[in-house]
Amino acid sequence: MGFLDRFKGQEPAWCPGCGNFAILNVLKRVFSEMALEPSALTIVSGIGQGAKLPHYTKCNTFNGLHGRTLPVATGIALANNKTHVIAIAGDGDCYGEGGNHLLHAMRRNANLKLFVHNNQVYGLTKGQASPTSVPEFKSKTQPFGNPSAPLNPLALAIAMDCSFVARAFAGAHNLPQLQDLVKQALQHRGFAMIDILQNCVTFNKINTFHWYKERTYQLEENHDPGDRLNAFSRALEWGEKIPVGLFYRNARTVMEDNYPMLKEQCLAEMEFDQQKVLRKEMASFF
Amino acid sequence: MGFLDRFKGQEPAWCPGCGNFAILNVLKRVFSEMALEPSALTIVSGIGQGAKLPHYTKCNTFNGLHGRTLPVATGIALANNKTHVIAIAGDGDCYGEGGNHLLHAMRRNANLKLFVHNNQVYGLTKGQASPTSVPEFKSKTQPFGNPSAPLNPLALAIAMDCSFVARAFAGAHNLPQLQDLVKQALQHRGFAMIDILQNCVTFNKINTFHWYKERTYQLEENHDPGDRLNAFSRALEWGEKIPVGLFYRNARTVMEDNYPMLKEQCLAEMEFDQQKVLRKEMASFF
Amino acid sequence: MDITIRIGGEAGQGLQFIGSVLARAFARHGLHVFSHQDYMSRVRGGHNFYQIRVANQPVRVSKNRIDILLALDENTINLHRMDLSDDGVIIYDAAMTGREHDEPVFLNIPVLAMTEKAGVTKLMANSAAIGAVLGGLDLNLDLFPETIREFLGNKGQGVIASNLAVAKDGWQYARRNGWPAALKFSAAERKGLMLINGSQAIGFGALVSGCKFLSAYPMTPSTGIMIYLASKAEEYKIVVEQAEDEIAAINMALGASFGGVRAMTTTSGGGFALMAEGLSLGGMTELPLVIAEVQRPGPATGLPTRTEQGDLLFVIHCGHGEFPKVLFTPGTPEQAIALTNKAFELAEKYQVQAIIQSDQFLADTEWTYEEIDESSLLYRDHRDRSATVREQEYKRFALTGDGVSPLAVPGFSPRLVVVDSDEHDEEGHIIEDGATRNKMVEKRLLRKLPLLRKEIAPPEYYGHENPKLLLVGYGSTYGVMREAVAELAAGIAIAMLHFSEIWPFPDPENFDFIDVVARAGLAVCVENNATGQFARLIRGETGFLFEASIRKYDGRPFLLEPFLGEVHGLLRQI
Amino acid sequence: MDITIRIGGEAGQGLQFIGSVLARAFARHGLHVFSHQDYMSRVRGGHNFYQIRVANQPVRVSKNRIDILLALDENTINLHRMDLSDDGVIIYDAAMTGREHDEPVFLNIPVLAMTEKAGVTKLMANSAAIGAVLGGLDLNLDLFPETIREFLGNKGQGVIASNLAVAKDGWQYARRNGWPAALKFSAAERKGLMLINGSQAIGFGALVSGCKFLSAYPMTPSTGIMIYLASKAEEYKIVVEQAEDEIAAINMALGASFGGVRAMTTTSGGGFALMAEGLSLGGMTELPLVIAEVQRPGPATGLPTRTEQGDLLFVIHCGHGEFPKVLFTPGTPEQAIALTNKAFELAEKYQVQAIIQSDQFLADTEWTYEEIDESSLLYRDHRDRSATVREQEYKRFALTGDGVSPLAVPGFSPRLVVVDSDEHDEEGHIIEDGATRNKMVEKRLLRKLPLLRKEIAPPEYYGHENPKLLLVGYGSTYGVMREAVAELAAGIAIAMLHFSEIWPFPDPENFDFIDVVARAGLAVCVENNATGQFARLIRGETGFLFEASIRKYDGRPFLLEPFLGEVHGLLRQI
Ligand SMILES: Cc1ncc(C[n+]2csc(CCOP(=O)(O)OP(=O)(O)O)c2C)c(N)n1
Ligand SMILES: Cc1ncc(C[n+]2csc(CCOP(=O)(O)OP(=O)(O)O)c2C)c(N)n1
Ligand code: SF4
Ligand code: SF4
Ligand SMILES: [Mg+2]
Ligand SMILES: [Mg+2]
Repeated sequence: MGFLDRFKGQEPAWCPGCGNFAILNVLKRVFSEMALEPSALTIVSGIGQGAKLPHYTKCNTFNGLHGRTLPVATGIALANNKTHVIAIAGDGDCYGEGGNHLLHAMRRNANLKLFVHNNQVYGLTKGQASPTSVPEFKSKTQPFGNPSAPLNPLALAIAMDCSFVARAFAGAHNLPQLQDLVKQALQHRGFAMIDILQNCVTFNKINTFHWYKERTYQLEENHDPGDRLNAFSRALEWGEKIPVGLFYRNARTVMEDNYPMLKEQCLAEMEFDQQKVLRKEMASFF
Repeated sequence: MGFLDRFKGQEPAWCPGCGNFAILNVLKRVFSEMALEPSALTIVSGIGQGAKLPHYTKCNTFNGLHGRTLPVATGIALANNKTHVIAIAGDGDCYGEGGNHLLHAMRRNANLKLFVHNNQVYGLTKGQASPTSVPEFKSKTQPFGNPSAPLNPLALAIAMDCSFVARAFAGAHNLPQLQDLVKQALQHRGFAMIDILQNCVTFNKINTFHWYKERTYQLEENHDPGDRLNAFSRALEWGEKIPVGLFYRNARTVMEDNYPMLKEQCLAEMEFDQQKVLRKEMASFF
Repeated sequence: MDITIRIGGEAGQGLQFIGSVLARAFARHGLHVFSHQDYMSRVRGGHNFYQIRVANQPVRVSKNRIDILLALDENTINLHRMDLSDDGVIIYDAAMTGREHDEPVFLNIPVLAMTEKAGVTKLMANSAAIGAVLGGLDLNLDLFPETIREFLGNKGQGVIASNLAVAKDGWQYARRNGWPAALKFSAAERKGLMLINGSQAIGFGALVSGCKFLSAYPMTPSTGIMIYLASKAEEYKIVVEQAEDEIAAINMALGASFGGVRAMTTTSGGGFALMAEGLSLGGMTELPLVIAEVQRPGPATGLPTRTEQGDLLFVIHCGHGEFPKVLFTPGTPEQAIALTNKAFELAEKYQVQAIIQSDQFLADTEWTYEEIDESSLLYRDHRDRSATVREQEYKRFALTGDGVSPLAVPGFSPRLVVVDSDEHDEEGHIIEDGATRNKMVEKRLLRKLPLLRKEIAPPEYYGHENPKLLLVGYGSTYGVMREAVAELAAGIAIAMLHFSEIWPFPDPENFDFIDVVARAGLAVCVENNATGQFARLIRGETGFLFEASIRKYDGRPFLLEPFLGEVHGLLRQI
Repeated sequence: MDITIRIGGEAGQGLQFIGSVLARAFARHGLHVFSHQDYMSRVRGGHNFYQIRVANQPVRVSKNRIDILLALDENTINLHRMDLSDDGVIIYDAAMTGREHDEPVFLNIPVLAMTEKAGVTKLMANSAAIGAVLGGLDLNLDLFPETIREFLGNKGQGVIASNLAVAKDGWQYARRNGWPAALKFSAAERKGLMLINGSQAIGFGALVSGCKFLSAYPMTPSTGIMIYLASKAEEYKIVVEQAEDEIAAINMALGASFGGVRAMTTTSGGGFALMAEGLSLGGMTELPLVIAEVQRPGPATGLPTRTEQGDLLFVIHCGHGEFPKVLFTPGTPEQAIALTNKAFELAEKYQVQAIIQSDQFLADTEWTYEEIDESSLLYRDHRDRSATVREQEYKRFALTGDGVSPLAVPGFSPRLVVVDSDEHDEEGHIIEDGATRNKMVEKRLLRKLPLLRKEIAPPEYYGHENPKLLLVGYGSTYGVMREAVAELAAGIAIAMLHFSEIWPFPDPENFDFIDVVARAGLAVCVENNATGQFARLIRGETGFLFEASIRKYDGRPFLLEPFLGEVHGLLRQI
């Protein structure tokens, strides 16, 4: 049975030509290449177009609130280590509504992966500016263009010392590279972020498929993801040329390891003996 | 009448020896050196020890909710440009509860100043870890130390291309320099952030006055605040030696300038002619 | 004449365009319109429809029975055919739907072919369809160009001309090819009518109330208000700022209000939930603020593009601690304009937060009016902007008889404006003693409450004085209750009681509506939710316990016929 | 014997230490204790006090009249002297307060001198003071060392010894220097009692209910629960994670619950407001969650370290859209333990959110018990952890008769657990059709409601069967109502009705408490707020309208004597 069947989900409600299809296919391919069972995957998402993804494949799913993907994923990772925990978010979801959680998820470095479907626009709500929209992006709610400067997710992640920081473009020629990054992320122990440039054919007429295609290029073979400063300088490249690939990686302690009680077993596996607790703790109040 | 009288407020409720006293005095001094009237100042703060500051001087004051300092300040700046708008926040206030607002305030670059009283602890709530607490910081809620890596506010601000990024230490030998930075910030048009290291004598027994005193040193005379990459690398210095001073500055467009309607007058000054609006707009529905 | 047109197809096929142009055209022809929309939370594909009821007399609700089905795909025909009236017609283009139908009810109009013939883009087929409907209904195309210009914006003359060309083609085709004679409007001279939907009404209400600042985070179905004000921002000098989240939105708006301008924020249930703490901050700082909460079915994300009245009790009781607030629940665009204006007036007069609660149904329904009464629309600047006062002469929270303290604007005078989220003294500085706390609670809450209550108008009564059946409701159920009463009045003694000013709960002093409800043969509480929140509110405020109710919680609005069915069911029980 | 001790001074002088050690020592001596705390939102300076009522019989409320005033500064003497009973005594150290008093009520105990003599740090003067009080009351120091060890923790033998030394010194001094004879306890043999405060009770309740995960953001007065569980985290393998904000706190807890463990979050009103959207998410995903909301006076920041019952209606109606929830309002630590356990049981059994509402007063008051009934404390794992089931055999939201669908744990079997904040089908995938929506609303809401209501115990009744005066209240007013009834029972027919299980509102089926209230000569609604929220709730749920109420909203708890005064006032009116 091919991966497309094993990981077949609901019929996607995306627009024809949407970059999300490519991302969905890459994920399915990686899952099957890694021979993962659907039950060994938990995908957490928020609200947005990209966030519908878990319904379009097969996995444990927590499709939560707009912007709250990461706290939910963190709670799952701390309670239950039996599955790969993947967070799927949009640029509005994760850099807008959920910005604070992103900062602190990077600090925690829990063992979960964040894939951001960054189309530089609010797709589901019909085309308002997102935190990554360019200044000249005009919309019904931004008639004068985006009054705020676009956020640079990679520079931010590197500044936060995120333990795995990558960018990809969900475009034909780039898919093998996206696939490779997703696999590396899943194999990385700790918090991994991939900012995935994804075209929105309906609402983003500036950063189109071709706009990305013309600009994106692969980081050099010899780029050293261990060099934080250099990674930061490469993260600042955005314009005529946009580098994609693994910018930065480190081996920081994973949050779960800072909790002594998580050493042997995950919380969800633990037995609970009420009598034992009662006997000892009731006495402590006397 | 000396500045201490002109800007005298309520009796501070801080602990004797708290670093907040130094910050308060520096602000009063700058206000009077700049010959500002209390009514020409608006200080917005959240909830925390540092956030009590506006009550301890004389100024227009919006002492709002924990973590919500920056949106309030932004609303004031957009509505009314008749006063200097200063936001006072704690490290928990601004990097914890209010982290998302910090990101987006930096993107907006509205004309307001943020002074963070960073004591690397939650003071008012009696000593829990803050986003800047060191890993070995233990407390009643962090019995195993801080499980999350400390946040580096300067690296973050530089990654967000914040238009004025500085660090100071509220310690005796450093006060002239803090004073100078505060003055520069008030003269800078745009969003300025000063992360002020402030000792908490009661709850932070690790990062004490002397801990800061021994480590902080002034950035070199020839440090170029225009060099973003270099500023970032200096921001990563934290340990035996901690640089203080103006790390980074740029001349990005100020948000107010992206709003055509704010060119001549501020909103609060505008007249409103209901009849005019009624006549024209009612017709537009026919 | 009273004709219902349903336009169905996939998201992205342009039925929004067809529907709005038709509704606008009808209004300009002086015909009354009621339209509503049913769409999925997706941008392309799926199935959406736009329904327009057009008549010679005012109409206030949608019907289930349709006379004209304009099908942009085969799916639409399958889904909606059963709702077609006996002398109805199904308009489609076999080239578009991919299937030919030869039963008499079908009218195949080759709109795609028309665009080819005219050598214009396929998109313009929608204009041909519009032309066909207008032609069939015997309405001319004189107003067509200026109407589509509004929707196509700065597309230039050429585009307008081509659209007009294909529209003419469709117009003639429909007239020549057996359009049902029953579905025509007499060519009488009529005065053009005003057409407005619920979102525009709240936006317009804010505009004419001097709103200068809107900070909001986009959320369906509230975004329309933000879009309306953004479209007026440059001309009327309004700042419309998209916040990073709803918490920022309400805190920014409070900042702007502190700064001295009339401010507003808009959202739906989930976003409103995030504003709960900010609401409480507004209560403590006594800053005027207007909030529009446009409901959709919950809990959580629920059904993002559909309708429900599920947030009533949440909104009334929202915010920790105790502070006064105002809640309005308009049932029509006309009420929405007046109540948004009243919200701004009361918010500033009493320095409280005034909330306008709407829902997706009201937000998207278009209504027509001959005119709207402007006389009731107030604008009084209650802020103290005087520049002359001395610093010592001002206390932000001065204890006054009515609990309202002068609200000065920072930077306009030597006065210092100090507000604090902590309990505070008259100057606005933190305090902890019980005596001052008591004074402040009395000032900000206990003194203002009765005054606010006096400002609240009683519910609207319509129908028989001694009704055998009384429909009681609030908000967007206005239209269906009103038409049900009109519809059944001939047969039985029926009436309706509609609440659009709901909190503080109206004082029965002038109009004893409680007695009215108690005296009615059977009082029926009508709500678009599952738990009967309004009935619970009424019991809490009046002690009256409803014995009967009509509820709906499938995310859809009440339609006339099924609603009449429920009423008849209840009548049989009496 | 019934003695009230008030210890006053500045924040940071150590009255917390003195108070808690004394309370603990009394309990160990088999004496009943009731203590409460009054402190400012600052870390040093200002004025705080810690009040302990110690008696031979159970005590449940604080008094206004005090017998022993232990003054750490002169300010304390000025502020509290007027509350001293006739045969009371004021203990102080002139060297500390800086002023000598020679009136007979003063007893100057040179605790600072004692530390000097012993050559130990001034801090230990507090132990000398503790010793003095114990000595004066005729209680030995046998239990002193182990008691202070708990508070001084791993400070080592030396420190304990020195503290004991100065304590002995104080002990003797008080006995030798004219301690009032009236203020002594008989040397009877007594069994040690359990001492516990409201925060510990909720924390302990969670611990014995198998809570494995707590995510919270610190907020006074809720932080004590987090601290209690953090102190047990390592031993009982609980993850206590400080979230970046309250939104993260509730979403993390829901994530952990989805992950398969019993989870909890704790906060106060402002933080709870931020959780409103998450609450609604819990409602839609049907995930078990327990929330402790510990109230303080609002609105906004209000009085952060003080007490109020101002969030009742907000919490009951919190969250957009409609979903079931449970609300408990314990009045004592004993109830708090039992109800926290019941909250975990019901949350998991019905897959809903159960909220325990407390307040600063209950959180900080210490009570003593001879023992607490363990038999009622349940632990049933309602999750389906079976590993054998096949993928096809599971639907997260299977439509069942009682509306409760099996809750599987992800990764434990081939089953896929799918939850969605959007409306969904049985498998958990997004849907938009009305029919499925109706089924899901009926499953998750309408079917569960009556079952939940059956689980709710009726209110507790205490006092005369046919009361002339009936006190009705909920939550932390338990103690004051209960003692008022005891006090006045001799004089008049009086009783109390206390609600600790409040939502869903109890069914009067088994115990017709509505009739009880209606039949009472005068029913008085007692609440620690300004607007009478509980009275409004009662009217909404039962139709009963209270004619009399006792309310308090200055941020302080009810004290016995002033409360009795209010009751007498009402009696005169009858
Ligand atoms: C609390 C809340 N606020 C607002 C919304 C409305 N909303 C849904 S998706 C979305 C933004 C979508 O943009 P993005 O996250 O970039 O996802 P995309 O659709 O572009 O993939 C918004 C504002 C919501 N569902 N919840
Ligand atoms: C919504 C909300 N959550 C929590 C709190 C409780 N609280 C008050 S101040 C504070 C943190 C104080 O730390 P910081 O911001 O660093 O200020 P500091 O006291 O250290 O100066 C917290 C958690 C609150 N007031 N509001
Ligand atoms: S709107 Fe944009 S992001 Fe959404 S589905 Fe369509 S193309 Fe994709
Ligand atoms: S607790 Fe720390 S921060 Fe707060 S006043 Fe005391 S010393 Fe300053
Ligand atoms: Mg997007
Ligand atoms: Mg701090």
